[in-house]
Amino acid sequence: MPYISTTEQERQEMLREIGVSSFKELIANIPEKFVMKDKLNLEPAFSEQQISRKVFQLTNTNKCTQASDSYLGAGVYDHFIPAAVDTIVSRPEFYTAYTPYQAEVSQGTLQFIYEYQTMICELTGMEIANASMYDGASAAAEAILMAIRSTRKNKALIASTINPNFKNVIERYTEGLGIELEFINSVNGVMDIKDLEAKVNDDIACVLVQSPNFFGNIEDMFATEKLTHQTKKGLFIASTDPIALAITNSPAEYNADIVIGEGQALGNNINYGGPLFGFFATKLAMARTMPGRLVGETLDEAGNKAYSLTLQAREQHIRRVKATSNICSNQSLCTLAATVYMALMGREGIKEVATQSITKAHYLAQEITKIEGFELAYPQQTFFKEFVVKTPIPAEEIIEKALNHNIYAGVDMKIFGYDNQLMIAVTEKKTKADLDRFLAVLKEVI
Amino acid sequence: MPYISTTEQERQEMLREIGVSSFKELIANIPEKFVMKDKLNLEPAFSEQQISRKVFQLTNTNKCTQASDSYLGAGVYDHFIPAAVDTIVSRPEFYTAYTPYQAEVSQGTLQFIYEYQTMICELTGMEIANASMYDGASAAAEAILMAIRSTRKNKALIASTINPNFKNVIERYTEGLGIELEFINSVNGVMDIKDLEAKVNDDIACVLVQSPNFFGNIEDMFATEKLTHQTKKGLFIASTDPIALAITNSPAEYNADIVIGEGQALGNNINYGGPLFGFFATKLAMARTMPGRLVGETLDEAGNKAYSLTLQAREQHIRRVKATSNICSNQSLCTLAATVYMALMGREGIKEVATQSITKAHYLAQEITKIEGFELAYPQQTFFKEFVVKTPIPAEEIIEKALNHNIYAGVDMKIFGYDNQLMIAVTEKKTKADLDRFLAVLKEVI
Amino acid sequence: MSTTIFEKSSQGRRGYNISKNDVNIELKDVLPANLVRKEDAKLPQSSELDVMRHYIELSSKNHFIEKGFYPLGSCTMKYNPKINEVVARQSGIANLHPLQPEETVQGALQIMHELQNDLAEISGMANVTLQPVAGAQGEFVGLKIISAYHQAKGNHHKKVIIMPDSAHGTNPASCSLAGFDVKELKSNSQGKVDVEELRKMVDENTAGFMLTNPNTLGLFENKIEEIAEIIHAVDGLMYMDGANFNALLGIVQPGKIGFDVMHYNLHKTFSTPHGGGGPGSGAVGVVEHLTKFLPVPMISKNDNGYFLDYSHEKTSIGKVHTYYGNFGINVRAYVYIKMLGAEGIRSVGENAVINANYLQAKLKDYYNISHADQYCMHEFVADGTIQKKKYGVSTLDIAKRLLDKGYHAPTIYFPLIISEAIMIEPTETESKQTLDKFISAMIEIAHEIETDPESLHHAPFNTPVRRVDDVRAVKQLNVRFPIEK
Amino acid sequence: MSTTIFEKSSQGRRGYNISKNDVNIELKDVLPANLVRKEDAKLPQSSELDVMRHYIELSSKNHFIEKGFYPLGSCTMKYNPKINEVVARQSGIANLHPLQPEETVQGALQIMHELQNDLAEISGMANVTLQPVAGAQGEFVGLKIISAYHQAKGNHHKKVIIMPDSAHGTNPASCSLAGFDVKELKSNSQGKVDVEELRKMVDENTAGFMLTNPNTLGLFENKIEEIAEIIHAVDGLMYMDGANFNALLGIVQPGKIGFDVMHYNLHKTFSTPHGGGGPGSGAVGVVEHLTKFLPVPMISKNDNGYFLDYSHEKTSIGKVHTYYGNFGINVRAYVYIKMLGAEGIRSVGENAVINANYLQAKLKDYYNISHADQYCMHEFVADGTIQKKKYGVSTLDIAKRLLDKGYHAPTIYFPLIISEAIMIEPTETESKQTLDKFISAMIEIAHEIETDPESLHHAPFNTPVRRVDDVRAVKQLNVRFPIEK
Ligand SMILES: Cc1ncc(COP(=O)(O)O)c(C=O)c1O
Ligand SMILES: Cc1ncc(COP(=O)(O)O)c(C=O)c1O
Repeated sequence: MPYISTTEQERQEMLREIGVSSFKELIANIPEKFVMKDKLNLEPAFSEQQISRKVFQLTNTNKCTQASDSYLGAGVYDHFIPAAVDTIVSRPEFYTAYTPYQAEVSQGTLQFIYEYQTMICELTGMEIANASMYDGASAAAEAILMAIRSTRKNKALIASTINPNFKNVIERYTEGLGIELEFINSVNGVMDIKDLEAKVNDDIACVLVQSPNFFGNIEDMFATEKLTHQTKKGLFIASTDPIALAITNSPAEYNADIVIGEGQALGNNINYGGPLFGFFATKLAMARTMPGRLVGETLDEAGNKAYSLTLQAREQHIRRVKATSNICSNQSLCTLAATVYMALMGREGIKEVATQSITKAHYLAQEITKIEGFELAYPQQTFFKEFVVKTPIPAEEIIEKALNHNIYAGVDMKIFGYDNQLMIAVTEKKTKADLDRFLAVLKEVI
Repeated sequence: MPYISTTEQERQEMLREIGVSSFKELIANIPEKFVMKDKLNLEPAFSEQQISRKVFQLTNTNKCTQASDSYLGAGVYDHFIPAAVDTIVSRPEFYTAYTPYQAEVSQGTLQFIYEYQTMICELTGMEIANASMYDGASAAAEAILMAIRSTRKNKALIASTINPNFKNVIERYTEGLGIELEFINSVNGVMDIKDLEAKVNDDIACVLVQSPNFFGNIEDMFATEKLTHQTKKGLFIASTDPIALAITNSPAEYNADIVIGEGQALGNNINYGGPLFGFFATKLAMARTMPGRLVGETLDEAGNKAYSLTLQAREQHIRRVKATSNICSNQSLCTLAATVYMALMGREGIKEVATQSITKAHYLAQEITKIEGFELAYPQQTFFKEFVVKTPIPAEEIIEKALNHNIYAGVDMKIFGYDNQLMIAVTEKKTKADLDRFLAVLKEVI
Repeated sequence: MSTTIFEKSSQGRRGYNISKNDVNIELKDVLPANLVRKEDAKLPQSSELDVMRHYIELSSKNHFIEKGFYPLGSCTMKYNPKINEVVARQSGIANLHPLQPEETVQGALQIMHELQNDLAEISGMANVTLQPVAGAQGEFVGLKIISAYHQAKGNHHKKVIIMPDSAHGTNPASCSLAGFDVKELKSNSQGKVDVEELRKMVDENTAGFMLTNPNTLGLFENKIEEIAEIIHAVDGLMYMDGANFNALLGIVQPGKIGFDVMHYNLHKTFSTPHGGGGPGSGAVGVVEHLTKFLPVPMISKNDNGYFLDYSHEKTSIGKVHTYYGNFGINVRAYVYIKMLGAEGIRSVGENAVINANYLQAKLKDYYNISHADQYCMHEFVADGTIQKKKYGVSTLDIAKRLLDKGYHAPTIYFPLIISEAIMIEPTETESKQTLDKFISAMIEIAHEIETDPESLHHAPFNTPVRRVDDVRAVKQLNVRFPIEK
Repeated sequence: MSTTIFEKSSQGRRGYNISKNDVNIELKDVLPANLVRKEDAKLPQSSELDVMRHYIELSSKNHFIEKGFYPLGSCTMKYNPKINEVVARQSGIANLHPLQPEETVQGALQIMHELQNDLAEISGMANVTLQPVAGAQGEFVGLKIISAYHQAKGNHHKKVIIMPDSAHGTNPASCSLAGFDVKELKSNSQGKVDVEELRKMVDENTAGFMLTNPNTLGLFENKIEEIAEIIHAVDGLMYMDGANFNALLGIVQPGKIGFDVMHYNLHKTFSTPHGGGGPGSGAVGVVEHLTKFLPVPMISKNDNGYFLDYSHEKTSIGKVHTYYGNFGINVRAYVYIKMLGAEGIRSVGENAVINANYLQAKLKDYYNISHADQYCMHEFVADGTIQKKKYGVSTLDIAKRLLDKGYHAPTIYFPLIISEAIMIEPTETESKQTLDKFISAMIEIAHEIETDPESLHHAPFNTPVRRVDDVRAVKQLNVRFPIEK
């Protein structure tokens, strides 16, 4: 049998040492009728070659984004990943290790998490960041739960311009806990500040706003902060894009209390939507109400610097029903990719990625609107790397036709309730030639 | 600049410490007119993304054998390579190390070479194997040179049934050294033993025979041995396929003196024909006349087992003009792949690979001959995994038409001087369904 | 300790090589000054070589499966076949966007569909969702399904989940998150569910029973039929925490022995790597009548091929992930199951159990094992009570000493019901030779404790760092490097 | 020392999982009994996990570029960019058969064609063959071309290649293999070619002059014009050993300063990995009039695309490789050159030279450097003569002590003309920080020698094994593990 090290002879020896004559005796304790009589109904075992071949053939029928020109985003972005990232991430030293509970033989994992936490603090301007959440959506949900916990209030205001999938997950995580969610209307593709002003009051635990929001538009975080912090204890939760943070206001500048977001854009493949990972940062004063793992620097018995998991008393394995979250395994290896990515990009590189993304997105937007029938859905707004256009024919048709040119034209906003709208994401990977070709195809297909 | 660690500021600091004010001063010694004035005429620098994309696009125009069904062989074979092989070979610990001259920090490389040498000894039945040659062809040439050296005779007999590319390389390596090569005729796809008998005499340094030979046929190595060793000092050099060795006579059984061959089939990709690697084994008594590197077991200062390069006095860096070869860098990493492959396959697995290759090849051969117009070129012979068929139309046409079905039908023997002949290689990777589909296509295209 | 990447930074050094911007637009024309970040994020500046050296150096400080034995109970640290990685890293898997038109991702959907079915078959469940990304999220989804079931019937009072006191911490925590109250049931003297106590505890408010089986002592809950009857009698549902499913592979199907919902830890049972703490995958299986509550989308198939199926959206508990869960991880489990087939799957279960019993048999003379009178399943819980009492050497000391001998420590101090617990799970991928060496190491430590107990308090001695002070880590909280410029 | 994979073998264990044979043919029916092997090759029997653990453990005992500085003179141990590896391991590169129809391998041929051209441009040569797989084979090809040139003119007496006494061992060895006699020229007091002595040595039998430039002392042979004149005057050809070409990148084109033939070490200058001793690539460039002698096939382009060009077969020296050389390695060099472009290439040359001079400047007060009065190029040769004389500490001792400090040793005892030679080449990929630390380590060692010379004889102390007895390795030759069953 593949991957079973024991040989038949060793198996017999072991049974003998255990003192039984057959495997059956070992499970005599299991009621007879529950022990399977028949073989499982599975396909016959594949050899290594057969399964490689099968998946190779299956995925050859996938038209992957590497072989095409993709403008799909909606929270999952195709930024360039240097080859060095995968070289590190695919080391068995990292990917076959468990959670670093035994610090003395886990310094590799612990130190990279400490570095990751530091980098997230730098990007967000926050004082403390955890080791990761499952994805941006669950990070958003956990941020709200944390706000509820620490303010002891049970209402959350949420901008309706956040990623609709985040909204779904937030609802899942908060329902049945006596938590009230209220959504702030949107106007012109951004949150309606007036509506926020109307809804904000001392009962709220928090206001959650995403910027750049789902449509790619940058929200007025300064105004939001003011309104939020005018309430008694209300916390301001910012959901954001880590790449955008390189050049746009840091959440520290607008005094957010908790900052979360989807981290995939930092060095992780798009992987058909998963694994993703959520980053989660806040102020030091709130450390003890945070969900998720944390790594801290400390000393070893010899007085040398060392790292270990810390503030574990918040966590499920110690706090159980009263834990700050049920999270145990998180998305550690994804944060390793992010850490290596940020280390490679560095201070300048990440700004370059952000700058190219925004300027290329604007070039495309500007040129698209020159095509008869296309216009920006939210021309008043400043957007980052993603934007919505109104289309002269149903977006679905454009998408279908562009596909014949091996282009994924973008997200059909119909699935989110907007007819004749296409949402287009542009990263630094696009060349002007790509964009011009896309423009030509758009002209052709309408 | 990519891959240059020094920043501009550090560069200036360093120039200052050296005591010059500019780089130019450092090369003042180079005649002015030889220092380039103009920039090199190269394409503008590619970013990492641009070059990945370019090569991805170029190689997408390659129809690789993974995406097709290939029957090409002729010395380079597509056996299955377990994923674990590449996982090891792509560790920087192995591939970014230099030749293990500093034994104390090269035990990883040294030990795997020692293990490789042992495995090659096991496969060939020989007593000593070197760390590798460039490829099977140069190994063959070096074997002849070694025979010449150790017998102090200067004539080599060579079966004309060897790989024609080996023949070319042997000629390159022996010309201008006063060495005479004589070729033994072939008959029915194997060496003509009678011709060998006629040509063999006390003047010869060696007889070199390949089995399975270029056409895939197994030669009579026992008879060859007898005739060779009847001469005074004449050495018997066997060139062979390492996979075939798993189930066919070991060279020890037929008392070869030197055994060489192409090792690629052991866990290495076909890589458009390179890197390949030559294995080289012989009897202990001849160790000091061997070319190539050798690793030996020894002790360290603390009395623990350790490995180091040994018998270096044979080599170019010590012996210079009188070295047993000019080889310095060899194909070390390829032998690592081979070592891991052999470790995974083990005693049973390698026999299974060989058995499946020979039986599947025979199934195909048997069925092909049932197609009108096809017949085996050498029906009298026992072949291993490769065989030649006579074709009813030019092989070139068959190859071209099969390609439309995404099949590489085999090698057109015309390039080696045989019209209307196709040489077909079959490995264990083929399924009966593959072979049947190939047969159907063959029927269709003629 | 290695210096941090921040300390290795040098102003102006570059580790990236990205294309020049070839569109003619200035940042200032598209990003108004008030939106521009005031001060750079001070990420380190390193060359690619710096970065590679740094993280490779860090990697050398980890224990990992391919370095040595990892007998971490409850975690099933089995070997992760290399082919899984190769297949999952292919561009056709790694570079698919979740919103690509379905006709362009048929291969991906087929893989998910087949995996759903295979997991269902292996567990005897009717249907499976691949959306939860970890065991704990699987629990959450399972509990949401239980909740949805009761809500659908209007049984709003069913708010209590019962679980044994040996339950894993995520179980109660997930209950809280899902809005349930938890009642803990004391295990009986055999380490199992006390059926009579359970009977007393159950009432009309009981929403369900959450059980790990084999339980966290590594023992099969053989009264499972009775237990299920008790729970089902009050219309409660039976939840199985499948963290220990490795023991049952091909031997027992949870769906056939009374469980209604279960989660799988694909990163335990189905060989996907742990990644130093994720990403894993916590798929959830349910019996037929709960299928309609599964998260959207499911992966289904019709005449046009595979598709993301939202048809049960109205009854579904909704989504717990931005997209479809950890697809990249699920692919690895898919490859693994396909390579094993029915016989391979069964063989995993059997050998996992044999390996554990072999260790138990060989260690019971040296360490107390409360339930050594029973055969265990895939793991067992020894403890350090004797060593603690006689020599003052704790389980923590024993664990740390094992690190010195090249082993990862077993899971310690869990389950909470065994004091000084040492929970050992060998998995089926380890050979007898490895087990024998581990046995010797454990015996050696037992002897060391008798001869020099004091030194054990200072173990480990040969690890990259010495014993780490985690109290200080809490008291002098330092969770980020202070970057100066 | 790790036990060998053979000692870990267990009868019947399997590390492979290959498909079942599905053709209905028995081995005995296709392989007559007399051809069947009598006794199995006793390869080890291991699980995949065993194999992974074993070779990963071995890997941890190596020094390698991404672990630390590798100042190995003459070897140009620069960083190997990761993108090279990723690109070269793609299926479209790795899974091409050399006899596929040309129309199916246009991409591969284009890569080779462009690389030929780029190497020619960088070196100022007219044409390049990629066929030789290592530097030494490049020398052999170059020498064969020189031979072919003379043969073609009927100058059969031209049998002598002259080279400096500082030449690398492969140079004379390759001459022997190519049928030339070697005359060694003593270097002058500046470590360079003694032009007057050369003039005397040259005669009508001189086939050519083989020179490493910068030479193996790291010094540019500035009399190159005169040298070339002398050699060309007798119709000899100028061969450049390009092992040190890194120093000249973008600065000097060998083809423009009098050289007629040169080989490149792509595994040195062009960042392809050394692989623990290969595979490398030893491409050869020639000036226009020697093009017709290059090995077949060349890669050419016509209206139909790229093709394997055998058109000069009659004049060609023929083939030295079974197929087209180390294609997989050449792809890596291709990627590297494309990423650098003209400015990057020049920058490599400049920074390699600056790094070397910086080290020389900082070390010359501590170690003797015979030619420290000159600026070096990419490397320089220090020596341990002072330490040897004063304290009895040899260069070998110094080298071994460096291993303790986390560095690979420099190249030692080469070139032969410097006693106790310590040849140091930093390459451009190392940062000032790394160089500064190395300088400190060298200075530390100089101090250690003064204070405790004896201990140096026993270095290294912290490496995976202690100083290895290579005399014993020769005397008690053990080159294979004795497998018993
Ligand atoms: C019994 C048990 N249940 C649940 C979990 C939680 O799984 P995860 O870490 O994937 O969330 C674990 C993990 O250790 C476990 O052992
Ligand atoms: C100066 C010089 N020439 C030639 C060679 C031989 O190159 P290879 O090892 O690639 O055969 C070397 C390698 O060390 C060298 O340093």
